[in-house]
Amino acid sequence: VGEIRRFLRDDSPVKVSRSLKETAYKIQQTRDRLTARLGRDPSINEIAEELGFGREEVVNALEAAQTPTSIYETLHQ
Amino acid sequence: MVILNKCVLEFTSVPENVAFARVSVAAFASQLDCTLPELEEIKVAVSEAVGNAIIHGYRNKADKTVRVLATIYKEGLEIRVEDSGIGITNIEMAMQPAYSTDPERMGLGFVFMQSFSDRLQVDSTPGKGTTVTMYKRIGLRGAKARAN
Amino acid sequence: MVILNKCVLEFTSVPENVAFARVSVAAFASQLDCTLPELEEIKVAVSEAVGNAIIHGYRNKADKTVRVLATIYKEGLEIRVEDSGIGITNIEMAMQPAYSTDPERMGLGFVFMQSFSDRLQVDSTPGKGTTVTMYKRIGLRGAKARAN
Ligand SMILES: Nc1ncnc2c1ncn2[C@@H]1O[C@H](COP(=O)(O)OP(=O)(O)O)[C@@H](O)[C@H]1O
Ligand SMILES: Nc1ncnc2c1ncn2[C@@H]1O[C@H](COP(=O)(O)OP(=O)(O)O)[C@@H](O)[C@H]1O
Ligand SMILES: [Mg+2]
Ligand SMILES: [Mg+2]
Repeated sequence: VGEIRRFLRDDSPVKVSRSLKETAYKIQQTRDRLTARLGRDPSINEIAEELGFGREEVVNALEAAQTPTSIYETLHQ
Repeated sequence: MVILNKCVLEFTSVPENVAFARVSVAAFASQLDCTLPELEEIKVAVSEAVGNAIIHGYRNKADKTVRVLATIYKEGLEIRVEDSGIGITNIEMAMQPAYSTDPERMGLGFVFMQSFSDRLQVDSTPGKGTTVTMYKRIGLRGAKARAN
Repeated sequence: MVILNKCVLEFTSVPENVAFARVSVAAFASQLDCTLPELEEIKVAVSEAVGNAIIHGYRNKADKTVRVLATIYKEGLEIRVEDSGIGITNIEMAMQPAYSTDPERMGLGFVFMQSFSDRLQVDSTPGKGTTVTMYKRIGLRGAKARAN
């Protein structure tokens, strides 16, 4: 089922959770790049589009990277 | 079973809220010290159940309400998704792999919910609505498990 | 004002749920095309209000329920946090910067909520509970703004 799922779901969060911290870092980089390009702070939507993630997943990754006591942290040490 | 924590989400039946429900339930469930693959399965199961409520239950009408209840027990997680939509006449048939009332769709939603759940229950009354209840054993790990 | 989307969260009054409420409201609010700093402000405001409901409203009793309502309007976001706890006798005094009934605390919660909100309203009845309502204008940008 896992296999099928990966093929079927275009909005699969699997890519994001592979390393949420890495994703959070990418989000910050993308934000900086877009700020330079647009001359203003980009919206979450713009960041999500640029990265090819859902915006809720952007929120999720940022929170995970911020919360040191969360599951995410312990799994990526 | 001992309830450790409980939440209810209630939201408008618009497709944008599928992702909202998925992330919210995952944030709630992450208190259970589940693994990332488990968290992924939770997200998929929630997406499928909430998507069904909106697409099938409410036939994409945007002014309805979907309810999601998540309960953390010492031994696992229960997720319940409720709609007050059209209901399902033949539940057994609906749950068959590849069965869909919509020729455009793949009919795999219940397959994913089943593969996630240790126990999956579907209650439905035509014209009244549908409740999908999924239970998954998820053990406590690390600090939390030691504290227990 | 036109309501575009609405959600309600209801959860047990345990400190773990502060993070759950924060992520959920932020995920919901992300539909509004806000910026990351705006999202941070939303998270802080939700954390402070929900934390107050649990710590002060319910005096850390873990068997109570906190309710959070979030509404997306075309022009902005409203967040309402409700408890049925002890209530606030003197709201004006409670909202003063650095005022706290707990000498261990900093008394800055309302300052953060105020700085986030374009409009902040606190309703409270001693013995009945407290409702904090925050409204923030968040304009549509980019693709969504062009589509409107
Ligand atoms: N909440 C619901 N309300 C009404 N009908 C539903 C609901 N959930 C599922 N169904 C019915 O069950 C069928 C199978 O669902 P599912 O396995 O998710 O496949 P799909 O969504 O691709 O059709 C749907 O086509 C629909 O007819
Ligand atoms: N939901 C609530 N129920 C009861 N009292 C509250 C509530 N929220 C705030 N208060 C009161 O207002 C005071 C100031 O709140 P706040 O600015 O958040 O500071 P702090 O939480 O650090 O005390 C609190 O000390 C408490 O007495
Ligand atoms: Mg389906
Ligand atoms: Mg406070």
